[in-house]
Amino acid sequence: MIELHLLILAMVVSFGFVFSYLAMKEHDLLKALALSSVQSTFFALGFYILAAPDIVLAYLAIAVGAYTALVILAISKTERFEVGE
Amino acid sequence: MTVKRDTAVALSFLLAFLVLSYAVVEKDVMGLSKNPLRPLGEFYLGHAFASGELTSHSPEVVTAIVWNYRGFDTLFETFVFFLAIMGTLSVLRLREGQERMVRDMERVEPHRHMDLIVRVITRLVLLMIIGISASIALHGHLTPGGGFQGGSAMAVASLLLFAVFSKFTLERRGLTLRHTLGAYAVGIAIILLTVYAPLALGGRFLQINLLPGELGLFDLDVGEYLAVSFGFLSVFLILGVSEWIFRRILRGEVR
Amino acid sequence: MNVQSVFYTSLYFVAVLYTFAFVLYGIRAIKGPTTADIIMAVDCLSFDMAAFMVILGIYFRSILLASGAIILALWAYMLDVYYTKYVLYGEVEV
Amino acid sequence: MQFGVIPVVPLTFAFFLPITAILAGRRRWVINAYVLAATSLVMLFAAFLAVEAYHSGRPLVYSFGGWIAPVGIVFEVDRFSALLVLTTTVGFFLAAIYAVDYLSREHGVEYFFTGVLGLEAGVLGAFMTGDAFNLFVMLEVMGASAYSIVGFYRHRGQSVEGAFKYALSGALATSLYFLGLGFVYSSLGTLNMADISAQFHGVAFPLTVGVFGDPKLAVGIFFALTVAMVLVKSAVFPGHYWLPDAYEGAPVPAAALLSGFVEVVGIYMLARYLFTVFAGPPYSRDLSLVFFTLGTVSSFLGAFMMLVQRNLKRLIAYSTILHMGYLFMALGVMSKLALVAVTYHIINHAIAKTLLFFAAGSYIFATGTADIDELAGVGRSMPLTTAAFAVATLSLVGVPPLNVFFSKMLIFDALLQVSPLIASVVVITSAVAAWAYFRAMVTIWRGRAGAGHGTENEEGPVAYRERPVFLLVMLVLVLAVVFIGLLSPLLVDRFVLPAAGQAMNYGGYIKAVLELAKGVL
Amino acid sequence: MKPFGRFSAGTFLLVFLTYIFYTGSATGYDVITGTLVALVVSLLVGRWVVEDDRKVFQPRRWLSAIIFFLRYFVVEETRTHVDVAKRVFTLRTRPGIVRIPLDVKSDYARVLVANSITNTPGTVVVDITDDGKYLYVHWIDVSSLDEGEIKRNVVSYFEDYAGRMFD
Amino acid sequence: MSAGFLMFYSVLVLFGMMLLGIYGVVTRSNMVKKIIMLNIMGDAINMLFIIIGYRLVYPVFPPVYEGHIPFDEFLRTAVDPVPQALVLTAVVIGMAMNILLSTYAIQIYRLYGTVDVRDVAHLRREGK
Repeated sequence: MIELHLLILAMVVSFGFVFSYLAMKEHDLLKALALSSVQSTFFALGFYILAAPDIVLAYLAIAVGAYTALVILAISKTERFEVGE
Repeated sequence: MTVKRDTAVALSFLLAFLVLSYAVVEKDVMGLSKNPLRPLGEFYLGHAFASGELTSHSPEVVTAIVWNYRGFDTLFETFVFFLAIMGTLSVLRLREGQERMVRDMERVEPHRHMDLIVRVITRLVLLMIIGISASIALHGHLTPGGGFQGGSAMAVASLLLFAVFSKFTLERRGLTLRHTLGAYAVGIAIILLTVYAPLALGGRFLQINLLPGELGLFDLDVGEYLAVSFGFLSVFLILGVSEWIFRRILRGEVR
Repeated sequence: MNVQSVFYTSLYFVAVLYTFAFVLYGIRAIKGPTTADIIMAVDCLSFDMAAFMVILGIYFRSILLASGAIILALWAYMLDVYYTKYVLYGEVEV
Repeated sequence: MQFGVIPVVPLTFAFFLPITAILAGRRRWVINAYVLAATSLVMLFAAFLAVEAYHSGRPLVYSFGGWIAPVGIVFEVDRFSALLVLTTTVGFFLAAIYAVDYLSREHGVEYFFTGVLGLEAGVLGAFMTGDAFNLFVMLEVMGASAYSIVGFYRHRGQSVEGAFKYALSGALATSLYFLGLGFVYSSLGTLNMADISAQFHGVAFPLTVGVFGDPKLAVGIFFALTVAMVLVKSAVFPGHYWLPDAYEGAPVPAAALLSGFVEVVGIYMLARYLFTVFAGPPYSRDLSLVFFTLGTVSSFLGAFMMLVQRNLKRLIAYSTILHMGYLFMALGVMSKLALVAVTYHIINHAIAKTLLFFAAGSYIFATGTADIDELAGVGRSMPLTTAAFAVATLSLVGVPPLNVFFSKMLIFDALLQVSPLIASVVVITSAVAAWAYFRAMVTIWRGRAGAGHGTENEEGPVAYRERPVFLLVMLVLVLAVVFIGLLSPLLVDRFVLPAAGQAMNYGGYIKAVLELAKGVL
Repeated sequence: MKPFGRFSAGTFLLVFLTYIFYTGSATGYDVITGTLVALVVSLLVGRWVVEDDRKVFQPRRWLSAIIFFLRYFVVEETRTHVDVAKRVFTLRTRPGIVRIPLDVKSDYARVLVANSITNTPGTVVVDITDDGKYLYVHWIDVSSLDEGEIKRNVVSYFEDYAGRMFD
Repeated sequence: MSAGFLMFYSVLVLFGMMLLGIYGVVTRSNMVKKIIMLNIMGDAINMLFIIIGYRLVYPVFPPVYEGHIPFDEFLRTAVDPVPQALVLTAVVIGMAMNILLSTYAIQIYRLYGTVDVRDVAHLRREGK
């Protein structure tokens, strides 16, 4: 039965990896931030699966809420597109 | 040239990955294959709320560890947060005259409210967030949650307020950086009083078990809640100053 | 074969459906030609994640963890507001 | 004595500084008095602590909240820690006096002093703590305050950019240390240093019994990650890139504190882990090799980069890299002599480097520039400052009666145990550094101001005033440099050798906690 | 400033209920802390959310709310879902944007109408004018351009009940 | 699919993600992007920590005692609370660093007009 938990965990980390890779490759910072907040949402599910409700509460408020808002603020005050190599 | 450098970096990272995976999978360096409960964790689980000498009066073991058993870490973690906020304020600080300039320039700025639907819904949502965040913070020692979680939830409420109405809604009502810093200091004063109080009672620093019942944990949660929510609020108050205003001020100052 | 076991078996299928939905949202989030598409996908994904959390909470019979779902829904709302305001006005506060 | 409160005192003062500043309004003296009171109070406590640590034969243990290790967090102070704590508090007190005067023209100093007090709390905590995770928190405290004081001149691009670079590297590095702690906790099941040592050496400790997985490999990975962290935090070769930029942007008192006390925390950590916790860690030969290589490279880099600098602050910054390289090399020897050398050099380097920074700061304060060419000729109108500058440079180069000479000699001796080739690095790089200092010194003292430069106007050379506060602080430090130099054999025998001896004795380190733990658990 | 002038019983009730609901228990501790929190919040922002307290405590309004939501979720949602599903298979769509004037006065009523329209499939509110008098609705089947007809088809009974609940 | 296999798979993916984060911080030149990648790295490390505290038993409970199960069963099935407490501290610290770093990025843009580290280094060398 514990396999179900671990299966969801494996799914979560796989999605997280894919989305963080895409976030790294993306040159539009707003899109990169959106992709990384998808990763954050998946990780929140991961913490939830791993039986850590305290972390879920803190992590959601930070990673989905305050951090995203902060970086959007930073993007809006700086530039939106990353200059390529 | 840059491609070559990137390749070298990538290769060294691959090497690091291989070493780590060899250690974890082949040598089982973390003991993950069975993943037993470490004895320290067992101690905390067994004693956090059981009656007796080593109790912490809290069925929420994580909060018990965070504020009682390893409270010193958390005190300094609060301090890190404080220092980061002060660093931010230090970078964005304004002189007395400049504050007045900012206020004058902001008077001509448009207020970008979002439309009616969002405004109305946000009012209700804000009240719910405040209720929920207070619940998270004040129940930190009974159910999952705690001061920091509640405080950051409250910070999200203030962020929402800033985005949907403008930040002037607060400033028009007389809330300035002075007030938020004052409230922050009140929160911190609660925390520090609680952690220093055992010294007066003849105990060790941070020995909040000497205080009656759950009072210590409750106090610390409330203090942290106030501190974190007003800390975030101070930062966002000053980060919200418009870009052109700040540039004009800086241009006057760069020598 | 009582009602309860039928209920729990059906939850399995629900979980599979949700995973499928996540994949679809993910594809939209990756491909989305405009920023609005991506924001929409992230928004839907977050709210679905909240629902998924509640379902898992029923499955694991733990009301404790469901509180995260409420919070996630609220924060996803805030996320939308921020993205939208940036896309609309180019500035967030003021 | 409740000595665990020592790092909490600056913390408490720092917490209420912003609100005090708001209440004080324009009365600048309130902030100044507040800061000086805080630092002198801490200095007083640290003196008591040092006396107590030297009188007691074993490490002192303070358990927070009455929770003994491994349940709670303990402070474990032996003579090694106490010595560094005392030096740090004195240094911070002097720097606070200097900074009060140095920043008297700036606004927003309350934020700067919040950072300074935070830095003090972090450094003291890192020196005193006996808990590996608490060390991580202390590193972050130190980091956060250091970044904020580096970026104090918010209208100068170089300052903010240096702070950003520093903050990013620091955050990355401490994350690596956090990961390393994961390996330690998962395989040894504890976070307390004494307990880790007990598990590693097979001493029975109450509560935490047994290891999981492969502890030897786990400790190896932990060391790899910790060394990676220290490379960045202490600015040793591959991780040194942020340091010159950060120091160039920072206000001079902040740069002095960073150079003298913050950089060495990484070295202290490694010394603690190498010599006390894992006395003779696994893979120690490989570790030594790493230390020698990186230390050598970074000393050469620091010395040669000093030659080409045109900015006084950057020159001193590279000198810091040079000295961190020495300390790193000495760590690789892993003998008692090496630990003595490291301890003594940390103290001496801190004193001499602080003096050097303060002297340079006086020039910068007077002229408003840090460019050596533009400073040409300033030295003549500020003779006392120039004398202090000369003493500091001579000491750092290693001229016999002054203090750094003796610690360099100890490092040389320690390295000689391994190979004369490695020992010669110290001599060569010192000579190169001497040349760099000499050139800067000559330009500042005898140099002719070029056309359009700040030190000369139509009527001839500008006469700069020397500020009495600066002179007072520098006088104290000059006296320290000279007297520590003269009394070196005595000081090493009386204070440093016992400290090193106690730090090498892991049995005593474990026993101090173990006895208390047995009583409670 | 008179803080007690800002107190609002409606806000108090809302915050208190949220608090108790989220906590999941109603012991003495919860009630005391919940009351305190709700008191502080309603003293700070009371009038901002609830303008007229008397409206909150009128059973007539609550009754109409219950009837509205029952009818909405049972009848209306089913009807429109079936309708849109049919359209999906037969591809009989005439999409377009129409403007609808609103008769209700209070903000909450307007938002309720707008959200109800969006939540039923086939119609999406695209914009609302700043004074809240007109809605712009994207409608999947623009069958007529007569204002009364549109209003009957899209807004149906929402406005009626919204008026009864909030005005 | 055994439990151990899935566990190792997750841990390895997280290691990969951590290294990806470091790679991003090192190679991307935009400061805001660096901050985003730093967060990804921190998330991966936090998740690794939580996995250390996880138990391979069923059913598994969070470390909160609600009184609906006997105490010894709770001890048998609850996860390790220590890593969670540590991660909580690390999450807070990570947020503090985010605030600081984004403020610096904004200020750098105000002063230099760019947040690209190469351009900033270039402008700095010109002595601005």
